[in-house]
Amino acid sequence: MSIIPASVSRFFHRTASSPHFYALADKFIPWLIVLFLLLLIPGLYGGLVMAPADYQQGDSYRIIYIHVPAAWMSLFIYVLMAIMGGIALIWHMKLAEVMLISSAPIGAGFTFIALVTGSLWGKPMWGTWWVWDARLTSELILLFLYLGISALYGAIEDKRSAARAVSILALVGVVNIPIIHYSVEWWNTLHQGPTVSKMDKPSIHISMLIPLLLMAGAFKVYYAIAVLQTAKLELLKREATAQWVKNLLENKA
Amino acid sequence: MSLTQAFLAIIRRDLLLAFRRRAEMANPLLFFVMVVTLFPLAVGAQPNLLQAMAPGVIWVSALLAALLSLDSLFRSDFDDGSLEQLLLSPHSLPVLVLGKIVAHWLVTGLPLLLVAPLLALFLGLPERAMPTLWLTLLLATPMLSLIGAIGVALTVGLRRGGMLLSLLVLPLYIPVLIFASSAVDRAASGLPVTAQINILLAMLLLALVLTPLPTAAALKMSVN
Amino acid sequence: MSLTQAFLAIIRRDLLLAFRRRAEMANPLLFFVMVVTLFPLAVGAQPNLLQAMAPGVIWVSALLAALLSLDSLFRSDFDDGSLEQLLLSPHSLPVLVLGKIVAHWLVTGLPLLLVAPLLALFLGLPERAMPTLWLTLLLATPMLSLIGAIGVALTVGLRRGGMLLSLLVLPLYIPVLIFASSAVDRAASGLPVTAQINILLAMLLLALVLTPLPTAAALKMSVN
Amino acid sequence: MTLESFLHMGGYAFYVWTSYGITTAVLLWNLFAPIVQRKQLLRQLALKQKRAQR
Amino acid sequence: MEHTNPAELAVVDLACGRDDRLLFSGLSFGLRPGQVLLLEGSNGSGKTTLLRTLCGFREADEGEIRWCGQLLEESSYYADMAYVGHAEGIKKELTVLENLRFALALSQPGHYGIDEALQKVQLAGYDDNPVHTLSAGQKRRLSLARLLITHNILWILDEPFTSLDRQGIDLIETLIDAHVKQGGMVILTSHHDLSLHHIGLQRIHLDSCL
Amino acid sequence: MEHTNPAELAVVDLACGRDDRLLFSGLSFGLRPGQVLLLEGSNGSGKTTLLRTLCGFREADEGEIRWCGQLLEESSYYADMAYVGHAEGIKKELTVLENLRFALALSQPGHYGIDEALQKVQLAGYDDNPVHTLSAGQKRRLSLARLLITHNILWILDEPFTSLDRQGIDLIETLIDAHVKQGGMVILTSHHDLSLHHIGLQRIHLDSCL
Ligand code: HEM
Ligand SMILES: Nc1ncnc2c1ncn2[C@@H]1O[C@H](COP(=O)(O)OP(=O)(O)OP(=O)(O)O)[C@@H](O)[C@H]1O
Ligand SMILES: Nc1ncnc2c1ncn2[C@@H]1O[C@H](COP(=O)(O)OP(=O)(O)OP(=O)(O)O)[C@@H](O)[C@H]1O
Ligand SMILES: [Mg+2]
Ligand SMILES: [Mg+2]
Repeated sequence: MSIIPASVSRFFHRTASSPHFYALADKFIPWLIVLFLLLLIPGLYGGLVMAPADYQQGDSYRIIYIHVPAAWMSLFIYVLMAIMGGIALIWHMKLAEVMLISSAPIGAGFTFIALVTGSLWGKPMWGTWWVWDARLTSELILLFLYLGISALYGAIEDKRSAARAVSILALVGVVNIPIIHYSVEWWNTLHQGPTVSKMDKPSIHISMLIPLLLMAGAFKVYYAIAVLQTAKLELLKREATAQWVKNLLENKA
Repeated sequence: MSLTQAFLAIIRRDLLLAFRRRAEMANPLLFFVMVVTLFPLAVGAQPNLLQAMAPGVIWVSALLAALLSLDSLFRSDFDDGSLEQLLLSPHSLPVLVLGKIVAHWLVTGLPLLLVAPLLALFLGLPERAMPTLWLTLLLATPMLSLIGAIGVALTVGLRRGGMLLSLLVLPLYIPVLIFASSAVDRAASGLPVTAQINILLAMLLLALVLTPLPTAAALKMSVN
Repeated sequence: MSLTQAFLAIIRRDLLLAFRRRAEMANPLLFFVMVVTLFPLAVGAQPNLLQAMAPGVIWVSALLAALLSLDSLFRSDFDDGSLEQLLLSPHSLPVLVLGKIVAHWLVTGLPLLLVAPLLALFLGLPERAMPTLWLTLLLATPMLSLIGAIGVALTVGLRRGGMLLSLLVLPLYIPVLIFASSAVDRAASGLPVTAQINILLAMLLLALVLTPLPTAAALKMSVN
Repeated sequence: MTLESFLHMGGYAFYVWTSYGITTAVLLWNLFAPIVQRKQLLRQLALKQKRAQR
Repeated sequence: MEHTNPAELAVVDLACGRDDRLLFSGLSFGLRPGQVLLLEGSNGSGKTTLLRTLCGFREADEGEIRWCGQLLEESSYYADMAYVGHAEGIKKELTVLENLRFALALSQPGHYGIDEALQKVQLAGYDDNPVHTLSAGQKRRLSLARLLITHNILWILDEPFTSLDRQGIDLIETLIDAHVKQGGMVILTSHHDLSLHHIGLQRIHLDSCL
Repeated sequence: MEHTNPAELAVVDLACGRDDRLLFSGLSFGLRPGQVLLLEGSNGSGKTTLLRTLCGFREADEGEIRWCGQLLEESSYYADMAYVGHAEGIKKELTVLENLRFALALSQPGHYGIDEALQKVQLAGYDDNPVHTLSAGQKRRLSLARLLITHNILWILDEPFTSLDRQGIDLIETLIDAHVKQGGMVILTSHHDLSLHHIGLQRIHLDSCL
């Protein structure tokens, strides 16, 4: 603990206490929803209506507005989970454990979306639903990583041990992330190389780029909302007998 | 209650249990998908090769997935004493055991039927072979459960039964594998497959009648 | 006694145990041979196809054999309390764990090295690819044990860990599989493989240094 | 741009709208499943507490 | 229920062993309706082994077991007996009700309905609780409820008092008492002292059966 | 052996639970050389859980455990303690000698040599027998021999008397006695009555620690 200033540590301790977090989540969620809609609606309008059709791909490229943000999220959430796993292991922070395990189903959801939308995009573009190239296959493996984390957590009855186990697994599994990300550069594949994420000079038109970035933002906010909801459930499950839950129930009744 | 009612009650209970343990239930399916996925990674993205391998890969993977799912057939019943209660039932044990096998197949075999065509499509198996693939899976996966049940029943009392189980069961699976995969192979080349299908059907009927008896006997031995 | 002595004592003991349990020890090898032989049965006698599949088949089978042998790494120690005693030793746990992994590889990985070339020959892998096959197996099978150890350590406390273990470990095996089988593939076509071998070597060194730590942490969690 | 041509998506309607549909379904599920489950859990806990108080 | 010859368990000259070690031999006894048999003996003396032999799970090394004068397989034995062992044969994932319904499906209905039985073992109101939410003592009670809802004459109980508190022990003694009064028989093992002295109680000490 | 501060185990305000259930809380005690602590309590009261927490296998829910004034990981605790639990940590396939040699390799040599220790636990002459040919009581004795050949101050014993006959029990009491007289400490659980009254014996009843 000594490497962290006392004030920061106190803040974490307070936020990390379950009832405080539970109340805080309730407070934040409405604002997050507003922000989500502010990003989503212009994003969808810009992407589906305003942006011109691609000169090569026609309208099918509009799948990009969900495929790419979802694929990004699938990687981003896993990295976040690994970080939270590290925090949970080093500082024994319960809240990090809860956030980690709550992220798994959402990450799996985004991975699934990336796979399905990619497949649906691949049919008109490449003429096939699926090719066994490095990026596609490794994204499929990422789905298994997410499912493995959820399965391991479910299999261990003592939830404290389960959270430790999952933290270790999340940290170890993070080695696959660079493989997925760089697969297009390491192996020549059918899949698009980095077009958007080359930040210095994105090779995509600005009218297509802006909705894409809006959608990416919307998905991030969505993640925040969903993970808070799931974390609330997880906290309740883990601390069903705690005093603060009893108080909560009494206030409701 | 009557024997039929007991039979149905077992199926109903095991399906309910599978539903309550959803996460575990998905494992054989995931394993199947994962093993199939390993091959393209191992041979590289060579569509023609993958297409030629497809029937073999799908079938070997299905076989291994069935093999590894077998343990769950009697394990939890053995651990929590339900198996003892089953043996003490006045009803015919082979019939009750058949109930368990049917439920097991519904939970582990049937899902393979649903995803296998998808994976076959991804591997590039020609579409005209799909019905045959599906039919062979339909006929052969119950056989995998039926034959495997004997092996699990023999090893359920042992702690380190896993490997032993594979050694016992795999040789028994070989005939199924040969006929099923050759049927798919022929279908992919547009040849008739009636003979193979008929043989599989006959084998299935035989297995349905003959395997519950040794399984029941082996269970009795394991519970001692 | 010193840490080195403890490390060597663990290896010696596990080898002795493996020797006393000879029958069990042969299982992964048998499984490997059996899975490899399933393929010729499944795809029929098509020499060209078999030859093209050979690197993939050998590698996927080796991977599955390694996977299924993993359970024995900590299972018996967990059951009889030896694991607790290991955790209570004043010596560094990761080093002791590394000792166990080394012994496990000597018992389950090394035999694969001996039979794999033979099986590859049967499948028709060109002879010029043999040294590469052998080298990749030499570099990669220890990695399978090292990475797998994390998975077993996480699941050794669970009764129904088998399937879960595969789900956890297979994704982690993928990088190994990709580089190893592509090296063999290239060697079969007469291409240079230095890059792949170097990557495998680097991965092995990394795994040697990095995996014992999470394994030790996971074991502590499992013993609770 | 008419609504019809919008829905038609230049002939790619199936691919585009299936993508958006599945995405919506998954995202909604991940959002509402925990909410529903939490409501259920709270109800269960409240019942239990009431039973304990009796 | 449609028995013409009187229900009777007869054990003649039974010997059982584990591995090569003989646990007991020359064991003979008979049990008639209204009787209770209490097996005693130190740990590892073979009590559980004897009960499991009586259930037909193990074969005896020597001797025979008869039900109504017939060998077990030829008699209505399995329709007439019920066993509660160390493992309770209850599914943790199912609810109390689902577990009992399944037990009933494997057997014939007995004296009590499910509701009545739950009342009797003080589990009324827990119908829809999954079993894993029950305490160890409540689980034991549930496994005893099974005895009440199915048809049976002979109860074989291996340490039925484990994980039960004083009140639970009293409850079982009452149940055994009632069962025996209705013409049932009970064989049980226990390390506890029993307050069943008023009924026809036989005791067998296994340590002395060698 | 090269300890400057006096060996001492201090447990402060310890609380442990399983799942959501609290087993005990507010448990504090200290143990000094020459003392024995006997844990009592009914089945499931948390005795084993406490011992395993003391071994560092489980984390306590609250409170702390100190060895010579330091937290366990920072002290020489693991070099100074030894644990014999329900599972004995003995390999059935290895001989008595091989098992003890391995135990020695993981630790530091203690007061006795292997031969001497086998003599003490009455296993002399069994050196080359594979352990699976020993009886349960002999296995227990072997696991106790481990305590004698390795260096340790604190013994943590979970029901050391199980599967021992009267003579075996006396033997252990003698061993404990000797260990304590040499400045050792012992924590044990037992359902048996101990005849250790003459030494500094603390008792803690876990049922009352809630
Ligand atoms: C099932 C099939 C597919 C999968 C699993 C998949 C997966 C992914 C993943 C994981 C990323 C994120 C990469 C990263 O940020 O490192 C990505 C990005 C992307 N994908 Fe796909 N994809 C699939 C099909 C397609 C198709 C058919 C197209 C278009 C023809 C496409 C176009 C793109 C584009 C443009 C990006 C953004 C690249 C960048 O700038 O980072 N994808 N995809
Ligand atoms: N599965 C088994 N394999 C081999 N031996 C066994 C097995 N189970 C029990 N034994 C041995 O058989 C003997 C009798 O065991 P049994 O379980 O019948 O004793 P018990 O009288 O029920 O003891 P307890 O009072 O502990 O329940 C014991 O010595 C035990 O070691
Ligand atoms: N692995 C486990 N998972 C969950 N709960 C457990 C586990 N092991 C024990 N328990 C529970 O924890 C409680 C304490 O168990 P513990 O083993 O510490 O008791 P004990 O005092 O040693 O009992 P005994 O006298 O039977 O040895 C018991 O109620 C038990 O049901
Ligand atoms: Mg017993
Ligand atoms: Mg205990």
